[in-house]
Amino acid sequence: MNRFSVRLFARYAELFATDQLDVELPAPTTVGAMISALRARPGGSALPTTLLVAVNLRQATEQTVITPADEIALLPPMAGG
Amino acid sequence: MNRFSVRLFARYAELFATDQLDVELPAPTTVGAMISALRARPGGSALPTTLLVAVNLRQATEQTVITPADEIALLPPMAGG
Amino acid sequence: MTSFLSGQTIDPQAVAARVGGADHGAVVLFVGTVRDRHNGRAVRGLTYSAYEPMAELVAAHIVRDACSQWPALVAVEHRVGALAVGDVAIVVAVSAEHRGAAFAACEWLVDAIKARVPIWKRERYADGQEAWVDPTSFSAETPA
Amino acid sequence: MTSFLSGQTIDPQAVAARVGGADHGAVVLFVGTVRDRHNGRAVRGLTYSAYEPMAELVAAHIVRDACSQWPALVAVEHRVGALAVGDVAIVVAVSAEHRGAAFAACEWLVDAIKARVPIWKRERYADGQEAWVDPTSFSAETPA
Repeated sequence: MNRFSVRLFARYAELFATDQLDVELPAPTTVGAMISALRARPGGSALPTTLLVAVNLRQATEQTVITPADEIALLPPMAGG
Repeated sequence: MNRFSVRLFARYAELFATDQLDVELPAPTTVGAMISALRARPGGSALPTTLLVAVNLRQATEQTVITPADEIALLPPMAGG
Repeated sequence: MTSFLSGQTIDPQAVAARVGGADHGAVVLFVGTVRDRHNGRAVRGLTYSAYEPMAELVAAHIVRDACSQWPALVAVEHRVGALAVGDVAIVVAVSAEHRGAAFAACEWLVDAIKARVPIWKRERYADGQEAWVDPTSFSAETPA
Repeated sequence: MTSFLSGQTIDPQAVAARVGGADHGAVVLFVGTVRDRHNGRAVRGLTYSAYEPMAELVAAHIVRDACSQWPALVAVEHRVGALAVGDVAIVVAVSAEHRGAAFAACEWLVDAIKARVPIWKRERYADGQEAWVDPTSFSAETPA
């Protein structure tokens, strides 16, 4: 098992009461597996069914492969402007 | 016969070498009759086939009836902005 | 009402300051300036002339028309006189609750002003010639 | 390159000054400000937060994308931090040879920034409550 860090913002940071969450998963893994792990955490059941995830500042899909060196972020619906 | 004054602007003022032209016509008359009289004046043959005329600051048609008291203006194609 | 035609340099920010408000989240500002070329010819500057009382009346009608189509605040100014390249020719400022109305009204206003307000433009070219600009024709430009 | 996010008051004129030129006859400026109400609730202010490095990257991509679609110059700024009603949230300035491209690019840029840049907005209401704004939902606003 390896430690992945996930950055959290706005409403998601509130849900988990932190702006960064560590998740233990076998590496390499996928964004989809990471999301499943997050949903099982306290607060995670309130996440919406569709989630936006960025890997290394770029939008990822559930199939995107991630390693512990990647910068992973869970992004609430954008509300700029 | 009555004297009608026509204001001229931009290229039309150049055509007739004046910014105001007096035309003698029986009153009341129409914008169409006024235009015919203008076409017969020196410089008038260079006027385009379609002419924009304002009567009392509002766009008129060839059928608009005019009297010597009206402010009549011959407007080249607009080129603001 | 502030007049539409201005014989002095137009300050876009001053026009923009005439719109907006706490319930308006969007301001769209259009600034039209004198370009250094037109139809491939190098332009030095131009002179706008207007049938002034009619231009004010038509501009006021256009503004009223825009405000009946969109829930918006509108401010418009158009320069007359001699302008150099880069000088501001026209400013249209629109504010609205949301951006859709502000964009639509601003673009409509610019189009309507160009099409309907009795203003004429005489361009001065780098080669010393001059011509009245006729947007309805490709050939009506008569070198002076 | 000037950064997209700004922690200080944005001056729309300074953003507009970054576009234009002698061959550009049209500048379109969009200024988005904080409204005093949202979905019928009285708003006191709001706080923008961002995933900053990604916001800068996405904004730069959006600007490059706009400049490949339209022959235009573009400048964009977005505020982060605490804003009051009337404060400037976003400024998009576009210049082009002609107004059609400037209007189209400016409206496209505002839409793209709102949809794609990772920025979030927490509103403060007159009744003392607060909520994250979720443009994708009518019900996701959770009072604090």
